[in-house]
Amino acid sequence: MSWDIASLFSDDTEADRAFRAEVRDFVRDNCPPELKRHGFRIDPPALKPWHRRLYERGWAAPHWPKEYGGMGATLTQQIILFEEIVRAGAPTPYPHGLNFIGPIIIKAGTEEQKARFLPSILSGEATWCQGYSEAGAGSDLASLNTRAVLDGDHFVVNGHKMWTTNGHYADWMFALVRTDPEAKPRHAGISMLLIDMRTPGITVKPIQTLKGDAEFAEEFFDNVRVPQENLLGGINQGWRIAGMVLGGERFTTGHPRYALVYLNQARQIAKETGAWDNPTFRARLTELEIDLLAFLAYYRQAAKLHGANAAPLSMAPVIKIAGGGLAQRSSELLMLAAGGRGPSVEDFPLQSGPVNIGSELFEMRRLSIGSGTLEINRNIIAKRVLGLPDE
Amino acid sequence: MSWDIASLFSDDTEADRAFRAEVRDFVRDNCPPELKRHGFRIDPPALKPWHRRLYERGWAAPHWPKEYGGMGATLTQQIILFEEIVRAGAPTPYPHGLNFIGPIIIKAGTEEQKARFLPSILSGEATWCQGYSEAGAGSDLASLNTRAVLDGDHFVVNGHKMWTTNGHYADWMFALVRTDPEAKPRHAGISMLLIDMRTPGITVKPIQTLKGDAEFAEEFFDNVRVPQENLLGGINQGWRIAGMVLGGERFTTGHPRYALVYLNQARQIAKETGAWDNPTFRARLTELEIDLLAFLAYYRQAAKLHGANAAPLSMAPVIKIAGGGLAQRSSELLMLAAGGRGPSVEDFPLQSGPVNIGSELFEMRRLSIGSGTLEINRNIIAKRVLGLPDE
Amino acid sequence: MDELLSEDQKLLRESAARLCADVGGAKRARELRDSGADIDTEAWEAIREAGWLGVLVPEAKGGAGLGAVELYLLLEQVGRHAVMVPLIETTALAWLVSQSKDEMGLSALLAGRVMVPALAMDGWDFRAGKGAARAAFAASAEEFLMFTHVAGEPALRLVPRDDPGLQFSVTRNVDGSSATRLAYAGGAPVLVRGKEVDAVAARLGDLLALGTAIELLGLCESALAMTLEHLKTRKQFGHPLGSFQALQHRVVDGFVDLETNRALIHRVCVAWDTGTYEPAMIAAVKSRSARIVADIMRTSLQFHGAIGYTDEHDIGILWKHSLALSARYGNELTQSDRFARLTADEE
Amino acid sequence: MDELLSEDQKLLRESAARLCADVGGAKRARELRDSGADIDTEAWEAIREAGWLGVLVPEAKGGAGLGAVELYLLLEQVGRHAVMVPLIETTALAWLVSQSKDEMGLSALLAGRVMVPALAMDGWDFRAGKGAARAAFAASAEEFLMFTHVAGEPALRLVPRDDPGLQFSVTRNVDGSSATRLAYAGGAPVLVRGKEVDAVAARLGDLLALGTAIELLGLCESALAMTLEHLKTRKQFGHPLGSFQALQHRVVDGFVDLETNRALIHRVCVAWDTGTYEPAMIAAVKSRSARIVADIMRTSLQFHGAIGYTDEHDIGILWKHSLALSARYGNELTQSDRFARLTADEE
Repeated sequence: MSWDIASLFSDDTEADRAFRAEVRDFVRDNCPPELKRHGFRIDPPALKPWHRRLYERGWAAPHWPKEYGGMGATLTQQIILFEEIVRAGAPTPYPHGLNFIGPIIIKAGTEEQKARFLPSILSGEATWCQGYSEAGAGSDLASLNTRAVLDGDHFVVNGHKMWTTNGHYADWMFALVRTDPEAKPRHAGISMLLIDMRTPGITVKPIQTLKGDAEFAEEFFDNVRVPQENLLGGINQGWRIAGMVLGGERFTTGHPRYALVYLNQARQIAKETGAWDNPTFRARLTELEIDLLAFLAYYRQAAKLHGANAAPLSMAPVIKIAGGGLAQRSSELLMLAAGGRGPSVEDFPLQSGPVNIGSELFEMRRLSIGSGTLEINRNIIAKRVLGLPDE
Repeated sequence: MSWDIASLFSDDTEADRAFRAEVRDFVRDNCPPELKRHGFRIDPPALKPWHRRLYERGWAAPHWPKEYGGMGATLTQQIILFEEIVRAGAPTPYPHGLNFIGPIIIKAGTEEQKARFLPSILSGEATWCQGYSEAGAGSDLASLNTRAVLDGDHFVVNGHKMWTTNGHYADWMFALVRTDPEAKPRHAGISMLLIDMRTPGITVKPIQTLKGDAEFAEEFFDNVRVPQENLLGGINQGWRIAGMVLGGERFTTGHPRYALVYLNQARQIAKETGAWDNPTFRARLTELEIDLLAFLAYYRQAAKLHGANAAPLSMAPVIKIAGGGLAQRSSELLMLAAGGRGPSVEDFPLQSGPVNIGSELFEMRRLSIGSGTLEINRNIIAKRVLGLPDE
Repeated sequence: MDELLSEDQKLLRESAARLCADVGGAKRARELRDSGADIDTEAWEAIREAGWLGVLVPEAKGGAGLGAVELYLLLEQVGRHAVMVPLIETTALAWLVSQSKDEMGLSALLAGRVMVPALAMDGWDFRAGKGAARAAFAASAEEFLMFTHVAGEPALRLVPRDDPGLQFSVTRNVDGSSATRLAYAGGAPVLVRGKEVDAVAARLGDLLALGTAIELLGLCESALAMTLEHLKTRKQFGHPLGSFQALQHRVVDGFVDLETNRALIHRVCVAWDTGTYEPAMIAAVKSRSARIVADIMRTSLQFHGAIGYTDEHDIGILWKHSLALSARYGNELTQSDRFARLTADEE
Repeated sequence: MDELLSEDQKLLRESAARLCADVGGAKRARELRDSGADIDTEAWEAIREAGWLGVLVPEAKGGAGLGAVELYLLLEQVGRHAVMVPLIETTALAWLVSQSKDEMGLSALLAGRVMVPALAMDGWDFRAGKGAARAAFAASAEEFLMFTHVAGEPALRLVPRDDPGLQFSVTRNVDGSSATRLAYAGGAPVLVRGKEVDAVAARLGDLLALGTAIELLGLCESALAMTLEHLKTRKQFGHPLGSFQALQHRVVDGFVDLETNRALIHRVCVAWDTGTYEPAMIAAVKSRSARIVADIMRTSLQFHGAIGYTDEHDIGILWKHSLALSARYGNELTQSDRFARLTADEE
């Protein structure tokens, strides 16, 4: 890998470069070798020691304010940190605690809630999951049916959550629940509860994914009693609260890392299988690399704009649509480049480390269905950015 | 041009081969050389001598029954005739008289109408145009506004027709007009009139197309008096009558001739410009040729099924979607293959004859907007073939 | 399409559909994958009993004396119901050996013995591999057809699984099928030898690629039907998913690709039967089948949403099976390049 | 994007937008095409007066001393309003000569004299042509910059239009622009000579390709705006066209391509200004710009329906102009191949 497409667009300052070198050394010396592997999903328990090392170094929550134990880092620093972890093939901590609920608690939580929840999120001691989706409420989240009824000083929760990443490993769930069934519009009757997953009445069932591992779970709630002090941000405020993290805290999830890794791997594989001399392969590789270059430029520009609080409404959906498509198409090219070996369950050994082509291909399907499908993101741009009419 | 993709799928019988040879010789000896040029639009007057030769040979209307002067040919014979004319770079007669209104008159006309109109359609003496579209009624034809009111033994026509191919050359127009403005559904109030274009009150204005020639015209009708005997097929029967030619008489318009010609030309051009060694060019050429092979197979199968009156509902839209897209993408590849010379207004000289790349590219846009847009054809398949629900 | 088939052919298709619906299906394919078997022995037994294995073998030699069109009608259903059986391998080999003088192995093949051809790595070609080759169904195969050399001459050999000269270790694909590298140095019986081998091997490779493309065709039909069903029943924002026009048009594009591909496949089978086929046609068929199944699966998975990301849903195992079939006997890249070379028309 | 620009840059863009809206527009481009001129002399005069021609020339040498980002802001508006002027040719040449010692031709360039570079046939490269080259704006050019050899050494020359050694006949493009083959055998003044020529010529070719891509960016914005307007106003089956989801999603894909391309172009301009650009970036920019303008025009034309097929409608002249710009200084194929070669990383 002597040609590095990302380097075409590196615009690090002197300070950035120093920080990058520092991170690189740290990752090299501190990440357990068995975790260093591109694109390999690691279950939360196995990830804990590495999270702990980052925490001890003060880098677990680069985007949190310093008063809560964060780095208070600039977005550029956050991206550098992320990039160097990814470049080494090391995993990043799961975002549900650090990136999703953590920032919400910081913004909307009571002092008690902050004191109670933030430290264990930061240190990685507590594993969190996000209880939003339901069987009948995927893209159309506002139609969720899990009910919470106040009974004395407890909410009684009944219902069924699904597609919960790490639901079967989680100590805590931040859940959107319906507290006013009559509210119009429907999302005005939703609250956010922080639920201890060991509360009686919760049944958790892992869901096996295409990749063959249990990344998700579903949870059944049968008269689960949640103390009133675990309500976050006031009754029927759940929708507003959840919207707080749709911006920059999720920024790194749109990073073009997948396409970067896959296209590099596709080059290596193609040279081994002979696909390198195939015009169709070369044509697709070239087109994807050119698109990646454009996306890299967009992503870095978006990061700067976000850092200046000037990101346009279209930014998140554009990243989702362009970046997701790029990653998926790149993983498909991996499969093609490998020829008859593509569908094998075995790893394809490469100089940059082994790659399990099937797993990567399967994993990438997530990008166009999770956190707003491709279609939903297109609708947002059509209606809210381009002003096209409803029917 | 030693490799001929179409030959891969020739399944001529002995008799077919003999007929093919006969047609080939005839076209070679009888078509005026100045008309022999792939993809070059020729105005109706210039085409008349060639139409006349075909008429004299008995081949002007292969699909008409013999009793009306047609060949009564099988669909295979029709396709062979068409293919050999196209292969020589010769033009085919315009379809508006022979393929569109002729068969309708045969099916729905009175004996007087047959005797009056068919002979001059057959000989090419009379040029016809189709007066369907209006400024506000393109894809949504049933919303047409041109009115015809019976006044004694004449209809008085007022309105405005548009996008009329050869409107400014036509002797006659077959027009859809509104005779019952109150009818529900709207298409139940439409009749078909045969209108002499020299009737007072008609103003014709040519419309310049992207290609730079006036292929279309618009017509303004100001109290135009049309004798009652020029009503075809009964009052308010226009919609039903018009539907009679949506099948096989239009079959040749879906023939993969454009893609066949363009991909062959693209090969020749690419070898001259060096694009032949460009992986992206080769990848696109290969993909298009493979798609063309599939479309050729579909088209021939469809022809057989149509000949056996067993064509499925999806046939016409599939031909339109697959064939139109193929022709457009092939014309785009011509432009790319020619590099810096692509956008020139001058012809690109080739062994198989000169090609005007811009004109071909522009001309192909018609395929996805005329006689039902691409979107309309997709809707037909979605709802009527696949049974997907309305909103 | 129906009108292009004879009454006998229609009956054959119906019975094939019934048989495959009985023994196959996505659920069964998933069970099989989890069990570690690469052949569904029950289905294989039913297929043998139905007499499909000799479809291309002359009646005088114990076969059905039918052609590629009939083989197409069978394989389409095998693909549609994701039946995990070496049908194309067996019928193609039986066809091959039925044409040789001594018909070595024919009766065993017709009796359902699993004998699979080992083709060059990643290609369609028997010759390109430097001693190494790849075979499907290697976990269950009892014999392998291998391209070797004898005294400088090419020779096709039937190599028993336990031949000490055979080196291989079975590897698995994501759908549970096997795709295994083999190398051979030994003296197993020679089936064909000399110049003839090249021609025979090329036709055999073509037939295998064609048959695999037909399985993909059936698989596409299945995926499209599953997706249409989902779009008609699943609701979002108060409307059935299938009422959204953007989704409709993408399914329509898949349908159009499928219909044109069906015509192509049918036409190439006719060409095979009439002795007018050309290798470029096969390259086109296999390349295009692999391309459109990828497009259709992309659409199908997308429209299934989260449920399509679970191992439990049938669309996933179809996808995985499509990946294995697409890569087998030359994937999209290999076959499109082969098409380009066969039609390059260089001066 | 705005936040990435300085106040000065924003002002510059606003004034560029005003000027181009005044002098340009699709209707004006069509008139010009019909008149047979390939340069809009009125617009050219306004641009000269506004001081744009020296945008890349140091202040000390009579220019504005600005950079590629400012050039981008100007050219985007030129493309958006389809202004037919040799702005990138003139600014690029002025930049080139302002770096040479004797600054030959600089004052003439800044005064609006039309001097255009003749690049190798169909490529971006000055060197590949065997004496033959192609130049834009040849119908109006007063001088041509040509790549020649002097005593075995490469030499860039400024060749006056009436030089008897110059062979050419002007040919027209579909948008009325000219693209003319030239060959030269004569002794016109040498601008740069020796080894340096290769480096200079490569950078000049890159700048021309970049500038033309920027014009395409502006043209895409225009086509998309025109299409959105049409979708919002035109009704079909009782609904505005733009309410149909299948149409919405296709326009969105065009918008996404455009936004990412804008970022790429901006970023490459920054790289040019900071001396960190690499030729592969330019190849990517030009190839991708040509590709996405083709996609966006396909959508735009389709959604305009029959009216978009007339010469009278503005979308048509935009399309034709996009074809000429896409082919100029290396089309999609040429530039994507160049990108592939520059990044091939062969052992």
